[in-house]
Amino acid sequence: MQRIGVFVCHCGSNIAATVDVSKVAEMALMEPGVAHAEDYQYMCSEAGQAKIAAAIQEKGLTGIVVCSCSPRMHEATFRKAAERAGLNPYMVEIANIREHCSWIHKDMEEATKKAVILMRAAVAKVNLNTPLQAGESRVTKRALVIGGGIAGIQTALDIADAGYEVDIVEKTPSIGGRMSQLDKTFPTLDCSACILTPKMVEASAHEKITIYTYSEVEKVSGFVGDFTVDIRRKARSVDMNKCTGCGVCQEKCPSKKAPSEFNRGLNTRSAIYTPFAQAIPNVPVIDREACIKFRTGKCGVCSKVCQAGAIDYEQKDEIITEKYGAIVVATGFDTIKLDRYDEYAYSQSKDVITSLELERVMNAAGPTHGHLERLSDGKAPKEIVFIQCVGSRCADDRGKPYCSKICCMYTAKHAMLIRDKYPDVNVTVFYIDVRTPGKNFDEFYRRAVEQYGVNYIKGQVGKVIPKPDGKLLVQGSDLLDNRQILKEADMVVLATAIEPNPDVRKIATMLTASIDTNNFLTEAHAKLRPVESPTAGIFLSGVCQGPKDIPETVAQAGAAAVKAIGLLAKDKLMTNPCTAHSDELLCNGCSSCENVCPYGAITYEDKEVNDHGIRETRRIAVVNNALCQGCGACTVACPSGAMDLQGFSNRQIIAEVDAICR
Amino acid sequence: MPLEKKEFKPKIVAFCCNWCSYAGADLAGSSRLTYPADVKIIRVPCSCRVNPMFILRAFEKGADGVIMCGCHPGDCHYSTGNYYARRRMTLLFSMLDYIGVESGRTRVEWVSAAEGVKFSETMNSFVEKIYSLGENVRLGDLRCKN
Amino acid sequence: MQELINRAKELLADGTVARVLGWKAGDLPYNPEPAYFETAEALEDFVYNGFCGANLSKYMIEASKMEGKTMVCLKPCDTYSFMQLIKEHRVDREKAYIAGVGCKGKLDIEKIRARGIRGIESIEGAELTDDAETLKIQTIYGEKSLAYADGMLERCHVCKGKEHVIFDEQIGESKETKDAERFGEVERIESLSPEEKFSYFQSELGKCIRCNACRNVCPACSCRKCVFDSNKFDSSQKANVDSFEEKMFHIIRAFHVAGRCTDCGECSRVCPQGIPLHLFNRKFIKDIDELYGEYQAGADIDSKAPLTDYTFEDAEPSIVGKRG
Amino acid sequence: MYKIAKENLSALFRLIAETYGLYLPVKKAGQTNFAAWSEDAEVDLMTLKTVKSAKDAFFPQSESLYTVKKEGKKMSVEPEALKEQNFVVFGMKACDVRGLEVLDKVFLSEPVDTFYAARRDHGTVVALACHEPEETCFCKVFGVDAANPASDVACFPAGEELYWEALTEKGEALTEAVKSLLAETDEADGVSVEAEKDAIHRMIEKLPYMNLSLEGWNGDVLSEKFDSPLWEELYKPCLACGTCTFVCPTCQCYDIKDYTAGNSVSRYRCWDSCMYSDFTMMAHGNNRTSQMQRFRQRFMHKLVYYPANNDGMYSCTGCGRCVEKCPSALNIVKVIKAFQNQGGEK
Repeated sequence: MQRIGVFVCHCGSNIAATVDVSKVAEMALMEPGVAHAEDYQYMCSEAGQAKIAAAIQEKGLTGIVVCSCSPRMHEATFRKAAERAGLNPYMVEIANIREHCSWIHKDMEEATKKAVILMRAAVAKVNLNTPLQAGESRVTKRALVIGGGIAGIQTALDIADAGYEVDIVEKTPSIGGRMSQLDKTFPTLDCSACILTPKMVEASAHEKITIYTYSEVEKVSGFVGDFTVDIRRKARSVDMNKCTGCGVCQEKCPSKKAPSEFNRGLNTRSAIYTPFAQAIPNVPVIDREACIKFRTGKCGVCSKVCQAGAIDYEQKDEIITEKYGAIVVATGFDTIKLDRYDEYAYSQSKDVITSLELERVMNAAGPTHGHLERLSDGKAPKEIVFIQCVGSRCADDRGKPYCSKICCMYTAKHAMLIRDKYPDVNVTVFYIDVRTPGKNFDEFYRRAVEQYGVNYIKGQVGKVIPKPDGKLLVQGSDLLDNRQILKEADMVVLATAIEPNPDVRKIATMLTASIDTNNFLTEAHAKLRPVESPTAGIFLSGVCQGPKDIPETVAQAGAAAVKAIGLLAKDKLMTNPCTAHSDELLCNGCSSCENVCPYGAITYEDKEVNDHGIRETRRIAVVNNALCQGCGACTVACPSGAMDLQGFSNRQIIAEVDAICR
Repeated sequence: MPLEKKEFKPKIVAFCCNWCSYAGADLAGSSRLTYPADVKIIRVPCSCRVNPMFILRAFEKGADGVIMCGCHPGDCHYSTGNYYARRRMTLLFSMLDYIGVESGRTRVEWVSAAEGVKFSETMNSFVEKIYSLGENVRLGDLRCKN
Repeated sequence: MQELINRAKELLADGTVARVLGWKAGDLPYNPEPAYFETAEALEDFVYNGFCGANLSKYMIEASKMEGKTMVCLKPCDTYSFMQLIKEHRVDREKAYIAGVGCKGKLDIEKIRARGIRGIESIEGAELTDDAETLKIQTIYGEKSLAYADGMLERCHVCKGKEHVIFDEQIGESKETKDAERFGEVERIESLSPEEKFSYFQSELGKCIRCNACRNVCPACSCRKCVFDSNKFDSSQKANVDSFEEKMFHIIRAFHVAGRCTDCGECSRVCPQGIPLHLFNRKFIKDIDELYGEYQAGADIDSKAPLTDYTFEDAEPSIVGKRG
Repeated sequence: MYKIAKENLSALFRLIAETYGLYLPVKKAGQTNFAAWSEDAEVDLMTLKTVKSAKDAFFPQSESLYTVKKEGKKMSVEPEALKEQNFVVFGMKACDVRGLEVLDKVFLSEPVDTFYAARRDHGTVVALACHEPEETCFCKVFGVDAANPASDVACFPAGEELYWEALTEKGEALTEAVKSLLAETDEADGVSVEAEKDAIHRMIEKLPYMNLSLEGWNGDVLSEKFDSPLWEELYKPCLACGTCTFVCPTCQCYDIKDYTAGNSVSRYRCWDSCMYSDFTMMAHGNNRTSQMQRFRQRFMHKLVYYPANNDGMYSCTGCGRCVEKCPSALNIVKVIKAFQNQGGEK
């Protein structure tokens, strides 16, 4: 029989205001096995923990129940406290009477009744707890960064600088990401390429960093400290070792009709291409869909002109398998598709463009070589309208419910740059709110309005109508003056909402990292663990976690790196002892459990057993405790109940059910 | 003289996976999103830990409704647990329906750690459903009724 | 039958098998029992007729532990069970010499008794070789007759087909017996109101005496120790104090064999109280077929069982309420 | 002796039920078993053998013994009340009546099983002669007369009448209670009853198991039978289900279990079966580890141990339920015959 102590926390008034805590303690004494019960203001405080320790030692407690906040908050605290007092940490159970009780109920009697039941369930469970010992697992001292944008590059550099090997896997032919597509950056108006390129070079030159471009993560197995990852290196058709990056192949390539991804499809590129001049690696790839050689078998110009003999049409995808201790996701974002925003005439007029497209238009290496011109007729615009929140802060399911965060600032940047370079162009911005919470942000915005005379109108645009003369009629409303506005424009720029890179869903599934309804990766704690995924060993860098601008992304990238470094610095990890185990006398050896185990933790052995005097060799499931993560899928697949989960055993859960239904 | 009717207070067991739904319930709590106290949560590592026997056990011992919450399909912390749970529960619920147990007494809902609102809404609607169904008389051991 | 005996003798004689697992003639016209034969002389008692309904595949779990091979007589439907047992590593294929025996439908003595036929002295027409469509039954109260099909086990009316899915050799001819829809009765129940469903199962399960015949005969229930016999779940065993206990037992039993049950129908055949237990298993089979694609347990060796498999697009449990 | 027209039986049942509890064969979902009578119950006196024997009425499959209740830290024990209401079991057959004699020797000898004793005290058995014995019957082998059940009241169906003869005081009392529905009989009636009995006896002679010999089965042959290699052969088809024991009128083993119902725990007993692997399981394990041993136990008990302890009375009544219900077509007859044949060969 256990000797159980029950400790009821007031949590100041958080619990005590709605739950009669002394009543809970009093009722606890009625429960079988309970030898001690008390309540205290803050159980998690030093003094509270000391009370627990004292009771464990004085009353010889074999298990404790703390009725307090969620176990996700303080289970670890109380386990450690118990351990210091000489009790096995797994003899601690938490009854969550705050988040699941006091905070959501108002009626004291009702809340107290519920708290008593939650306490009973925890007591019933701890009655069946057994001391568990955590095992150890090794840490592979190498990190994987998925995504080679500024977030991934920064994370990789920081980890590498700490002395650990890092691999970057980038889907496109070059690292650089979205930032490489930007012209200038707010609020300083630095040239984006000028500050990014040195980072790219540094990463590629770093002895601890290996970059896999044109590659994708294919499969992930294992767990924190010991992931095994398959990386698919897509066939580049160019030998990376031989290519000198001279660029002749691109020049001579007869197929030049493929839309340029880098320029957002605003112009075309050759079939053999590097996405942009500063690409790293500076090795082209052949787009096999566009290549004449691959489509028809004839051509082969690039091969002929390549003096290095680097062109290899036979190249095949290659799978590399590598082990990692930590994985950082830095998959970034894209702009949303605008097919559900027909009112802005994006698909009808070439002169309606997204802000990211405008970045390319304004960039010297872009489709217009940096000249601001209408894409329809090449004429210089005189009237430009910016529309904010296209798809952001959207109430219906056409767009996104969240604020994309960066649009207000880059629109101010665009407006300012245009007014600066082309003072004769009128710029009007339609906005819902202008949001500028950041260092020097509001000053920046005010400069756009006050110094550059950008016309900001609070109101939404209902429709953009392309007129026969090539002009665009913008129908909007001015909410401050409460009037309808009809405005003729030469160009309309849409501040299109951003969304996580669509590939992130696939990657999250492989990593078993959770994802929210908007496809942003979920952090382990919104405030306290913002760069960690709830899945151990997975860290989040950049916009994959939520909308961010460059400085925030870089800051988070560094934070993710620190968390990864903290993990890689360990030689061993304590494993979760709440793993499955099989009762060899009950096991049928039927393989049901093996078939549902996501970790390959179950194998079978022919084992000699002594079943109440019957000695025979039986096929029996054996769980590898280092691999088992304790999900429990096997315990339900097992018909005989041979498989059980430590810490969440069948009898423990049933005891909780019984206590609740009593 | 009309018989005084005892107020029906249902017993509702909610199995919540540790990674998503339990955290979703925590978020509902910290956001002060209320739902009836009739719901009592049991924390399990994953929805795939929920054995149909637990659900029948709850009914046996007097539960009026049992709900299981897990991570959204595709988001399972253990990658595949909720897929198995989904099949198991679909079949179990179908069987309960087949033997004449009201299908509203059982429910599965996927609630992420970020969906405190959904957790609260789900519990409110489930409890409402159980109130409308009344006491569970078709499953349950009579010895537990008194 | 003689062909089978001759073959058995040959295999025993040439040492291919150490024993034969078949049926031994009973002391009544309808009660042959499963039996092992180790010698040619013993085979004199061998019988194979319409009353050999027992599915011998489960006996192979024990026979797999014996020295040498066992020639086991399996009817077409029994071979599914055997295949499933191989898949679950419960029998050793190498220890079995499978004689796929022909089948023209097996008889159910309870069906014959239900016709009021009692005091049976002899039955003609139950031999496998008989082409007779009619059973002639001599009783101490006079001669009775019955169409063969009317005396058949329920499962034979919805026969999966007369192909052996696994065998070493096939002996004897079969005859198609399927004349009803496999899911007809399940569909009928599904169409009832919840009250009617409940009262139907309440009255059927109310007869259950928790004797465990269904479980112990079931080739899918091959657990060394059933959860209902162990303390792992604190689940009730034997007792039927409250009607809930039977429901719990039969639902969980059906759930544990869901996706593994081949629908061999042994549970219903052996139930002393005549409970149509196959209706539980068949409901799961129907649901699996409809929701996850057609699946026949025991039809092959390498398919993934429906409950250890999934797709992203699987139906949500809420489909149960929606189907109405 | 009295008589009642068969068509008046429902009136009789109604009348009995006014003062007695009444159990009789009732058909539910196609199967006939002893159950409490009610106005809408489908009474079935045509089925010769109920699936389960009538022992349920005196020794229910499950019964609560006491309940422990807990309030706060206080515990209280509430014993289950003993049967106090008089009841009638109508329609038992001679074999089941013999079954009660077997149970009596177990439960009514010291230490007396008070639950069983209370039921026996308050129960009145109205037995029916077996109108049409079946091929699975072999009660005569055990000296049971299917035509003359030894009960409180014996009934003989003949033609449209049911003849009623009280054999004990309890039977007299019941007769008194229902006299309003009974008619006096005359000599002609006596003739028809005798004719019915003769007919039954004639049919019994035709049954296939009539020549079954119990020679060699007694308490003196314990080790000879126990050590016989035949058991190794006989048990093999056994599935270890408990069907034979649960339908048997004499199997009397039970298990005692606890049921936790929230704030109380009830201790109850339920039939157990020697066929089960956890039968007589103790802390150290089980004293019968193989199915062969369990199988042997059942027949040794029926045919050797029980008679050795009970003046030669076998604890089989020849009802034949195990013959009908065994999923593997095993039964006590096959066991007896196997030993008989072996004896012959020797």
